[in-house]
Amino acid sequence: MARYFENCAGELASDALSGFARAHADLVGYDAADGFVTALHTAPARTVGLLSGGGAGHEPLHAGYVGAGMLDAACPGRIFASPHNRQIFRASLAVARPEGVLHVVKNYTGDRINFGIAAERLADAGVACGRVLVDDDLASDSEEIAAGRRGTGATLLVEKVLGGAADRGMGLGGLVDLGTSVAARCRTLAVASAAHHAPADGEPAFALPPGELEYGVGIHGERADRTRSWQPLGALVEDMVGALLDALRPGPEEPVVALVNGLGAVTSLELYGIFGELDRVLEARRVRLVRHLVGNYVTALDMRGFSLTLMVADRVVLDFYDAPVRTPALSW
Amino acid sequence: MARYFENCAGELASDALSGFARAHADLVGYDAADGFVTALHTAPARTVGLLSGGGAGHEPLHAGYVGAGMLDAACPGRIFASPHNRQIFRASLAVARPEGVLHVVKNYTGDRINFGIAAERLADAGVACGRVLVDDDLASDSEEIAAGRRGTGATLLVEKVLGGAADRGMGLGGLVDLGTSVAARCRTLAVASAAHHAPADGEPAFALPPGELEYGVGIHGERADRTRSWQPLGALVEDMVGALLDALRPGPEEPVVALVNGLGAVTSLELYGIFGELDRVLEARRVRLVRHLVGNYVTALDMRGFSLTLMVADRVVLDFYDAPVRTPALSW
Amino acid sequence: MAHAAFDGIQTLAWMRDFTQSVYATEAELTALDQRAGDGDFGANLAAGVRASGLRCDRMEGPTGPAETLGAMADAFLDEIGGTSGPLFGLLFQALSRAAAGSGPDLTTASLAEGAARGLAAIRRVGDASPGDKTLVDALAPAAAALLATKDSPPAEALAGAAEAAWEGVRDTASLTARMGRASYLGQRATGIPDPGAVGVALLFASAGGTVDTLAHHVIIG
Amino acid sequence: MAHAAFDGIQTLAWMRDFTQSVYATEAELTALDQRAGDGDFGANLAAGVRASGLRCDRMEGPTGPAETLGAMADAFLDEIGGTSGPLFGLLFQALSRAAAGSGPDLTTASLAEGAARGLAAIRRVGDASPGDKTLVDALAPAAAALLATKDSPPAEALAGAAEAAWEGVRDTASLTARMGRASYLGQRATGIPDPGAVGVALLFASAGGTVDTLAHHVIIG
Ligand SMILES: Nc1ncnc2c1ncn2[C@@H]1O[C@H](COP(=O)(O)OP(=O)(O)O)[C@@H](O)[C@H]1O
Ligand SMILES: Nc1ncnc2c1ncn2[C@@H]1O[C@H](COP(=O)(O)OP(=O)(O)O)[C@@H](O)[C@H]1O
Ligand SMILES: [Mg+2]
Ligand SMILES: [Mg+2]
Ligand SMILES: [Mg+2]
Ligand SMILES: [Mg+2]
Repeated sequence: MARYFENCAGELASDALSGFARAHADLVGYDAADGFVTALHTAPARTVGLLSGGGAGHEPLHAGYVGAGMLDAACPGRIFASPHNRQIFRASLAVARPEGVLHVVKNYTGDRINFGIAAERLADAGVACGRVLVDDDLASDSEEIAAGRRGTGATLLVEKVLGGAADRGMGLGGLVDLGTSVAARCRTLAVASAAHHAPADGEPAFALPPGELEYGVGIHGERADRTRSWQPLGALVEDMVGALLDALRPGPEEPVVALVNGLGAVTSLELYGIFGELDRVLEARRVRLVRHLVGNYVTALDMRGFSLTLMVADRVVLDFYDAPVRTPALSW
Repeated sequence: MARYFENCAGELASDALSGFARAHADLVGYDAADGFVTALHTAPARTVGLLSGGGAGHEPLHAGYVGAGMLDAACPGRIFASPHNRQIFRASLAVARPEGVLHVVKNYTGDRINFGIAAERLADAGVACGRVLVDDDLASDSEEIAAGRRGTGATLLVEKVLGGAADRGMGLGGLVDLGTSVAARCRTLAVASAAHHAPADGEPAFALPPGELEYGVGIHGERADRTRSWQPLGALVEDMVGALLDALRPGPEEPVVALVNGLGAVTSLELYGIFGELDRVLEARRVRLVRHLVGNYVTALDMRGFSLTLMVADRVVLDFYDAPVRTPALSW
Repeated sequence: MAHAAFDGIQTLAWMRDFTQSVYATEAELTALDQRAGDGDFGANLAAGVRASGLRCDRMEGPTGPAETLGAMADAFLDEIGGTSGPLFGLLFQALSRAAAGSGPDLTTASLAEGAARGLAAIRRVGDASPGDKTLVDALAPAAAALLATKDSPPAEALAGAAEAAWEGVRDTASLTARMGRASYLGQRATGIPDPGAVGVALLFASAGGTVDTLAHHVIIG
Repeated sequence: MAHAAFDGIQTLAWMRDFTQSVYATEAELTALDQRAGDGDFGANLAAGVRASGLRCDRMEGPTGPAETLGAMADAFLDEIGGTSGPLFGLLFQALSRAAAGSGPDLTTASLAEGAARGLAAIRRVGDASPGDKTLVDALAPAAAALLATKDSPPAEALAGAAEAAWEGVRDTASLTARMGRASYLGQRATGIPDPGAVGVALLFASAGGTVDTLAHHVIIG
């Protein structure tokens, strides 16, 4: 058992958001009534507002990526629950530009419906609204899963690329096409050696027998479809990267961006060890790794696990990725 | 049980360091033979090299703070074990400047001895060497503890201030005095709701009864001297801040810098909730909070806890704190 | 006497009767969602009509059909959680738009247009087709019936739409859910009508000035 | 015949004899550290002399005392873990410095100076005072003895230093440790001589060309 540091269980996410807004008052504005944050500084060249959101518990996603060069607004829901369409609608109105607003949505039924309702309301209000759906999770890539692949780690890469493009004045149609094609060239795979603790009671969301790994977990405490026995890191990363490359098949000249992402309670030591293995495997397979991030970027509360995301880029995408960004969680 | 993602238990820290160096090859150089990292870019005005180090398991401390505006070198030991004097000696030789080298040392017997031996060797080699001892941990402030207060969260604040001062060309004596006076005006208090897992077997380093908090933990899995029952966050933070302010007694005009630090497995939601409470308490007590950091800065593997550090500054210290920095873990 | 169109008072009366129907059937709706979903449908719908009523009461001066339906839309969209609440909001929003576009009173033609547009929005958002065991199975036939009777007075046309909706509700009992929470139950929800569809039928049935319980239309067994 | 100073060969011989003494007593040293510490002192010291030997063997051309002692210093400082290894390294470093400063051969005066400087460095670093039950309790009297006999030939002075060191070792048995791992044992390590102090005594005792076991000097019971 591991009890959360909080005032009361229902207010963990909302207290966090207000603390976040106070901590980063130099970068973000906060609408307490409707529960969303907005960027204080954003490129005047933008013709489209960029907005994302989803359940809380994945910090720094999404509020951490609000700021110059990335999102104009983020709407977090309660823990692991979709934001309300009202939040999305109001935030969209707050950040819409002449060409409207773009929603970056992770592929979950609740998020699709709530962002969809907001989009209908925006249409009713005469505000143009586009959507980029992120569905990178390889573990949910199966004929049997009608809902399609889940959206996970790639979200922040897609948001970064779109932010760079929006800063150059790209229009709504262009951003939808760009985001959709970037999302299509991202895949993620996640493993865990222990579940997150449920905020309600501090108990692990599921139990794993010692020496077992959950291979293909989601970011809401969903178990994977399979359990594997523990492997030395090199072999584990080799398997994961092999599966990602089989799905993406980057050409020998195509630049690849990697995200080594902690799901919450895995140590920085492990993440850098994982990066070392990843780097080695990609080199051996002659994959052109051109950029990488190592850290906690898309979490699942305090799950003890990590995910690997690969994004196959091109020169244009890389250029947008490299563009300056200044947000609470990403800055260069 | 939560097994670490690694190749083998003994190599977690060294594999991580080599992965870290590959991941940040744009910022740091890596001496694999002697196990230290150095800054690739550093202000030409520096007349003194800044070096720190200590046991691994506290990432991003110390290697994450190597870079322009902060440390010139860091020497991590094995997990929770002091670095060898050879690492420190060689790293010191590598980064010494005309006025020599300054060691920032956390107050632990092993670190004091190993840095001390390196200092003797440096003296033998004709290289001037100064030391700033960081001993901010309020929980070990007791007549009975002859070794004195432990060094914890303040380390990175001291390193940041010294980095800013070194960049303006401050000499060795000045830096020793500055660092010593800054360290003297820092206090930290840490609590945990669950122990870290021992890398050797994945088992928790100690067991806490449900609903109990360890009040005053260290960063090596040392238990606190007391256990408390769980409190709502507001009351807990109020108590902790009260104790820190009693020890520091900042004047009404003195600027205070706060660090809300995750010890490893605590979520970002909680850290921002904690910051919100801290901000509220300081406001109520009319303390002038002028800067703050919220995140994982000085960890204890995957301990489920957090620490609060307050630093009483003045205009000069704040100016050095604000000076530009570009390291893997801190950048502005 | 049949009116050619609902004026503001008549539209308000329709909505008030819908509200009473929801209150009267809340427990039954909850029972349905307990067996096919997570048991909050009754509460969600009741919260929706309650919030709508408060908004209508707050409106000043004479209110036309578009304003009343718009207040319903905003309440369901802004204040109600769950899947169905905002979907009802989209329906009200489309009805309000259509009413606003066709003069001061609410014609059957604009009701038909609003229902069709609301259905389209709900399908875009929720991605449900007829036969997926959702409220679409009641709304689609109701919208079709309104279109077929768009030259009749609204009370008559709405009664026909209600008939078509109840027909759709009864069909959902034999279907296996593909969308929403009931889809996780597979065959286990077969035999139980979809609660969201019942809610839609209640809306159209409430224009006749009668407050029903469900027993007349669906067998909960 | 008493030499006024050790030449390179004699210094090497001293170090070789120290090495043999360490090998001969490794198990006994380990046994001491098992009872007062973590049981690795014998291994640490043995690793130190082994690494030193390899460094001495690799040196080319004629080697003077300063070079030999410098090689010992580097080996102990660079390659040996634990607390005592690098502390021995500091002693060798100070001896090497003193030797380098006093011409080609190693005089008793420079031995005395080196021991005093080594002691000072060890105390600066480890913060131990005499009576804390550490190797300081052997080194301090040895250094004092060398200073008192700095006009005698080195072999004679070193024998006197060894006597003083063994005296110090015997005293540590009755002390309670304040520094190092033994300090965590409190009274439980009382009666056991400090292993690091024994190591220091062995160093001075080895200049006489004899390889001892500990039984002659300390009672391990
Ligand atoms: N994708 C969908 N499209 C249309 N209607 C849906 C969809 N999913 C669920 N529904 C409707 O929502 C109703 C349940 O509503 P409610 O209980 O408020 O939502 P929740 O399932 O979130 O608790 C279902 O009976 C069904 O009619
Ligand atoms: N602070 C100190 N100053 C001087 N000598 C010390 C100190 N701490 C320990 N020692 C010496 O080190 C010896 C133990 O050495 P060793 O076993 O190599 O170290 P460790 O305790 O790290 O395992 C002790 O017997 C004592 O003589
Ligand atoms: Mg429900
Ligand atoms: Mg529900
Ligand atoms: Mg030992
Ligand atoms: Mg040891």
